[in-house]
Amino acid sequence: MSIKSFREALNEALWQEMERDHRVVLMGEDIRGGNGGSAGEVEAYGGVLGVTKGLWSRFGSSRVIDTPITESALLGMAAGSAVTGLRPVADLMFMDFFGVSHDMLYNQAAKFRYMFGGKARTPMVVRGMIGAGYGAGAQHSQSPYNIFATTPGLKVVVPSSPYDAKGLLIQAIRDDDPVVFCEHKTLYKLEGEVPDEPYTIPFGTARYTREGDDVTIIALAAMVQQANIVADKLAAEGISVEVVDPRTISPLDEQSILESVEWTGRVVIVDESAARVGFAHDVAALIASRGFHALKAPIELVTPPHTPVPFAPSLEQAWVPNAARIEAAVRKVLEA
Amino acid sequence: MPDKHGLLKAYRKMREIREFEERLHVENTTGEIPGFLHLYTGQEAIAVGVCEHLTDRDYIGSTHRGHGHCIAKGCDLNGMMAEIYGKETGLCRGKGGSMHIADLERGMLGANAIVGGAPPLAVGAALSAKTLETGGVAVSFTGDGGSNQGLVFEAMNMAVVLQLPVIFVFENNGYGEGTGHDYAVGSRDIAGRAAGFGLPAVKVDGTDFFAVYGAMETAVARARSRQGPSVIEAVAMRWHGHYEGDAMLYRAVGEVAELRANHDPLALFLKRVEGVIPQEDIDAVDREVAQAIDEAVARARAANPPAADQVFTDVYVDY
Amino acid sequence: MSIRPIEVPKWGLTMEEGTLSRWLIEAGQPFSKGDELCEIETSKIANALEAPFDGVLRRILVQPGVTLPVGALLAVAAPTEVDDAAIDAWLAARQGAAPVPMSTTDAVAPAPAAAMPERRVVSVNPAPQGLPAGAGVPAALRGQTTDSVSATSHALRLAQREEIDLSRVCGSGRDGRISVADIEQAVQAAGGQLLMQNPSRPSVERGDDSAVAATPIARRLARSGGIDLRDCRATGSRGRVCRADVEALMGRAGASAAAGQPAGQESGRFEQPMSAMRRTIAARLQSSKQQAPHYRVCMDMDLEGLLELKDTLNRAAPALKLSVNDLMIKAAAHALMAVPQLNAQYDAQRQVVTRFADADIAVAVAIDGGLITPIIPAANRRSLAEISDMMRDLVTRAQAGTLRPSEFQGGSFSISNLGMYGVSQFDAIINPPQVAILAMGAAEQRAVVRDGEICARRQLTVSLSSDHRVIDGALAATFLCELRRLVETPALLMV
Amino acid sequence: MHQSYDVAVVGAGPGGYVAALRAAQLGLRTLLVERDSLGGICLNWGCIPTKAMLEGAEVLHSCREASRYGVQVQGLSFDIAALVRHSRQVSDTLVRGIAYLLKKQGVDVLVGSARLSGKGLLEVDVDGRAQLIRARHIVLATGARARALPGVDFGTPGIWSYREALRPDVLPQSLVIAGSGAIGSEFASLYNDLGVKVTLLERAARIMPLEDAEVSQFMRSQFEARGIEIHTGFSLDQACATDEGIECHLRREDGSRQSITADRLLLAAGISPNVEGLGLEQLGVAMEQGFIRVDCWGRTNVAGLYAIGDLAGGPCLAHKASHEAVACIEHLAGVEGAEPLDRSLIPSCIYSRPQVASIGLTEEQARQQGRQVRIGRFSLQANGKALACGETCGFVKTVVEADSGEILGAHLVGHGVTEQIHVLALARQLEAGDEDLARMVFAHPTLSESIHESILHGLGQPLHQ
Repeated sequence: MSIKSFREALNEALWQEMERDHRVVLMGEDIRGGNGGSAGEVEAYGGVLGVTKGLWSRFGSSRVIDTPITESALLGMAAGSAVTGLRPVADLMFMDFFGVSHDMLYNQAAKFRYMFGGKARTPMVVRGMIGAGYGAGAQHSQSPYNIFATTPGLKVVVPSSPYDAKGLLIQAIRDDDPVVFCEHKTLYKLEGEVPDEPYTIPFGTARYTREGDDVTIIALAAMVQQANIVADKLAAEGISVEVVDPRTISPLDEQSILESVEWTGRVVIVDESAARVGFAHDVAALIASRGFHALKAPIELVTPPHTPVPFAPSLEQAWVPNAARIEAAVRKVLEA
Repeated sequence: MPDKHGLLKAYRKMREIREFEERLHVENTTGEIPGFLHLYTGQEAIAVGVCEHLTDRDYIGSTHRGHGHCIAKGCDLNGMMAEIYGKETGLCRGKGGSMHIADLERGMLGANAIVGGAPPLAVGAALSAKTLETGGVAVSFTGDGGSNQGLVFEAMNMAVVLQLPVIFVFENNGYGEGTGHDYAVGSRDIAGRAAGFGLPAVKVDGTDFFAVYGAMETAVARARSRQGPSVIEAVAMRWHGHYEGDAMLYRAVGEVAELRANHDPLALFLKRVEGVIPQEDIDAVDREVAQAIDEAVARARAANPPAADQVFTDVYVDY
Repeated sequence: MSIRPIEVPKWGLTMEEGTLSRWLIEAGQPFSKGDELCEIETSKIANALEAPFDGVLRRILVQPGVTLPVGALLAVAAPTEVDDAAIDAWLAARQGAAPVPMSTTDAVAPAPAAAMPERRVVSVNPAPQGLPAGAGVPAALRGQTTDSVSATSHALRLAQREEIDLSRVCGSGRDGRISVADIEQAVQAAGGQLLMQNPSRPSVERGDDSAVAATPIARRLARSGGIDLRDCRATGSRGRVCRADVEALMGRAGASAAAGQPAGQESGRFEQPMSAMRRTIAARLQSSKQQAPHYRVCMDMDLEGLLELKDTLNRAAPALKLSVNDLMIKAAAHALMAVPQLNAQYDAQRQVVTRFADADIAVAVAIDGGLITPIIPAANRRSLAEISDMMRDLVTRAQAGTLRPSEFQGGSFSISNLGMYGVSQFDAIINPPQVAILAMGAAEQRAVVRDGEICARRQLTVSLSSDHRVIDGALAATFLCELRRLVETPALLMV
Repeated sequence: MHQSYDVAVVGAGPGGYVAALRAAQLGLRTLLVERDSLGGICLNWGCIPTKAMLEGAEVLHSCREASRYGVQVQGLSFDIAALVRHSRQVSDTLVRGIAYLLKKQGVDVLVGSARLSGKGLLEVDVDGRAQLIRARHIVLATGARARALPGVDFGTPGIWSYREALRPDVLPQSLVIAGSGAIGSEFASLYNDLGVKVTLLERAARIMPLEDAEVSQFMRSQFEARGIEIHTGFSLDQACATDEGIECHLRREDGSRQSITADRLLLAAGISPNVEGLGLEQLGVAMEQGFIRVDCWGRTNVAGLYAIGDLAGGPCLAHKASHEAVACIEHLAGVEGAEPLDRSLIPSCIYSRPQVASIGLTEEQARQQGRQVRIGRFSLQANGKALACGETCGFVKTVVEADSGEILGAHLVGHGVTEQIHVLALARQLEAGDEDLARMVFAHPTLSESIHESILHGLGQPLHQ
């Protein structure tokens, strides 16, 4: 057990899984970087934010495959190799780029097993960054995990801590289904205790990052950190907040969500994905249909507005949900 | 050039495809078959000419017009027919249908209803073969319509970049749905365009089994010897419409009749093997194939549809 | 880490105990998951206990022939690197789960009586602090949950709060994960009930809706309908909750409540479904009669002195209206102080006897359609006047059905009196988890021999039913002797 | 009959029978003991039969006044025997109703005289045979009777209590009534209407001494206008039968004497509780000014013994007894939300002509308590409905606490005020203030509008005066 950053935890997970299983290959643009450059055989990037650093040096070009900027072929190659025996981990870099490649995930990988009568396995992982906060603009700041979660056949992981990141990534690699692994870019520097040995976290098990009696906050990724801030602040006022991090939104731990709602009767859902038809709306519908009797107040949603992610920091700060908005929502449900 | 035994085997495959498709053309009118049917008649020599070089460790990715590829790659006729009928005994247990017949044990990665879907997947299969050193190769079938898709270009580029053992077969059957090849393929030259990605590309007569067979022989040899990917464009007009029920208003009167008379791949094949294979052997194959197709239809019709609870199974390996 | 228990398994819903037939492996031997460890017989089957995990059998705690309840500890498994001291510590930590064979009550060790002054409970084995917790959990499910069980956070919390061993609960979730609903279902299936209440602010305040502005009618309606005014909209004038608001909420609540069907009735024959009270009485007393080995000890007592005392006191003070029953409660309470082993509760599941510093005496009261046992708490510390006033109040409110649960649940000893019906003597069934009950007949004039002379004296016959698992005959007799001493020298009650 | 009861009630008046009904409703085994007839004085000799008689007088009065409305009544005659018969019938009907209710609730009824023979023990003399009853709780509700005065013997022919006054064979020529409380005033009004020469004696300085002084003053002038002779500040020393009738010797506070002779003397100078023969002394039951001392729940100092109604102190009103009965039983049965009776919420009514009704404090009492009050008044002469009915005699007076707006008291005189008083009783119960009543919509035209006007007057916002 030692303190590691979110980024280090991911790197360690990849490293350990590649050591364990020769079928695990990484592919993506600049996961090594430097191919074909005049500097010769170097690792120029190790992933644009350094998650795959060092892996090429250890495992070589046949298992750490730098690709052209060719998302369709990347995901197609991942899907085709997964269904024929490899366990690829494809790095989409920014999840926003799913748009140019989505057929291979949406129509191919996600459907193989079902469409082929259960005879196919597609053990692939698609990693990518999500989230606003870095001034990356409208095409590099989105959190489209809600879109992946609508597709049956895909599993969608949205970790919020270094510990979860490692355990969930190892689980994703070992999982025999296609997994979309969403890494919030503002979390890479987040540090936490992470065991040195490999471990897995089963999908569909939520974690309560805070336990409480008065209000349930359901949040993902960076929003979990914001929710924790609110919970700790309100605890000082005697308001006891439970923070539920579903960790995977497909499969979704409905039980843990509903049990918390049953317990507190008041719910705030924080979701960076969308102002409409997002993860928050899905969970709200779940609670409304199966936990309505427990509700003491209307469900409160904290989402971005229905706009693209703006660029200017002042606008972006106004766009992304934060602790202040979550706190206001908690107070609102408490007063209702 | 295959030996006598190989020729008879190739003929049997082509005959199976022909009988299978023509029988579906008839059976489809009973209304028992759900969904769309895209028939392969007229292109038999391409599928068989390519797949005669492949074994079960090799993979093919197919198109929505995939029955011929399936049969050529060795898929079970009964399983295919039942799948097309949407029965639980189908190769995909009734969950795939005509456009998604797959048999991974035979190296058949699935018919693919997304036009241009197969090449990237074949690249992936080739990566597996290369990384796991199976000695296998991967083949993608794409139509002239699919040849224009961006992801097909991406796949060819990737295959060249990574030097993967993959062969991209473009079946130019003259039409993408109802739009002619001469209109939609801007350069009017699929092979020539492909060559620009930096890989060998040849154009052959797709109604000529021996032409296809020969081109594939070269391409497979390259792939297996780690010399990288190749492209084959094979031209063979389809006899039926884009889908069953297509009125084919885009085709000139007499075009199909002319094809049947002068460009029948089976007839052309038989002409080439006259004297090499005894007629009674041919007749025996014809009889046996007709029987096999009869049986496949009868079995498919008699089979049970999948139970309703099967709708929920096979989404995930584990969830 | 990973010291793990080997426990009596639950084979089938009805299994409550098993007898260890023989061990199939020896202490010190390693075993793998699925290996047969020992043979256990139940009333229905004899079967081998398969190892639920890999391990080394470190300590065998139960020898063949011993009968234990489901969940009781049979042995301890731990890796060889775990030392004996760690196992001892683990066993000590596993409160009260030490194997106490059912057949030998003598084995109850004279343990250090760790007094807990605020509760005034003295326990043979340290009792869990939160006595109300786990009250509705059947013994078959009680225990500690090991950390290897897969369960939701709330399920784990609930298990900890209610002292439920989750290894005895079937999980219905993914990979057998246990949910709160699974626990509720298991508890119900085993005949128990859980009170699911979030003790947070809304529940604590529930019922206190006095701060809500409401019309008098709305307030009254809400009170009678069990509606919390804070749940109502306030559409009335000046922002008040009005009648319509309360009724709107009632309508929603009422719509889901199904109308009861009248009981089937044929000519000359009437079917009457058992009332909830009847069912509870039936279940409790049947289980007591079946599980507790009852035996009775009877004794006659001379009542002259006690009756005289009663009349004297009643004459002297208007505020006193003492009955024989009141005096007997007081006498029994004093006798229980002298023989505290009877002033106890027995938890068969955990094999723990809890003794109480005060005598909380439950008195059986017949009411319409059943009976109820209101309690005089700490009767040993109360004056006769207090006992008498409390009894009159409790009995009246028992009839009117206005007792609160805290007034009739629990108790450390029971008295049942049928003297007013002229009954000479009868036997009563122990009121579990208590261990004894005193049955009183009528005070009767009887011809007795005193100093060699036959004379008429008012006499009373009492019969003490005791649970032989906990109370032996001599102890029961000792209690009755002490009771008789107090009854026949009633001035002692004043001391 | 059970051997023992949870509750035994002695006396079946409006306190006792209500106590028995409530106890039985709550599931308690209940016995009701009555030595005479169910319903007690109220139903048999008090509230109800007097109202029947008064209604007769009212009708007679209306007939006399009929010509004002153009109704000509000729050959008007009055038969006192027929009115008495009607009155008795009303009582009988109600008594039968009580018997039915008790039976329906499962109350055992025992007719006989009860005596406490020990704690929780009743000895009931049923037709000379003693029956022993055991009860966990015993509620005494034996009520009260007309108070005898020293020197005045109820046995003397011509000296009446209310019983005789309710069933005269013939109408007397003249009647002296000692006491001008509710009973005395009602009989004064009744017999005056029936044409009897009535003299009303009151020891206090004003008639209806428990009412607001303005009411007393108004009623005195009304009574005197009708020809009732009133002597206040006189006490009745002695009364004896002479040939001319009953000779009453009166004495003033200053010692001066006077005597009046009339056909009949009606004693209505208060009541005495029926405490005798109950065995209270043996049990050591504590008393207070002749009544049984009880707490707010009716509990005496003796364990398991309770007293309610007149026996437990005034005001001696049937509705007060009934309320005490319910509070007592609910408390001993542990009913959640049981509340003791708040005596300031009890309305009192005098069914004279005009009627008097009041609740709460008089103006004098309020001021004595040091409260700042605003007084509202309204005369029925300005009320449309009263004018239309020809019932303009009367007024409303409201006593309101200045700072809180609480209706401390209300005093109504006039036609039908015994019904109207409940508007104010309701206001007190629900703690509606005068501003709430000012906002309340009163139907027009009604006599009740006078209440509205009085409240408005108190607030300084009068509309019609």
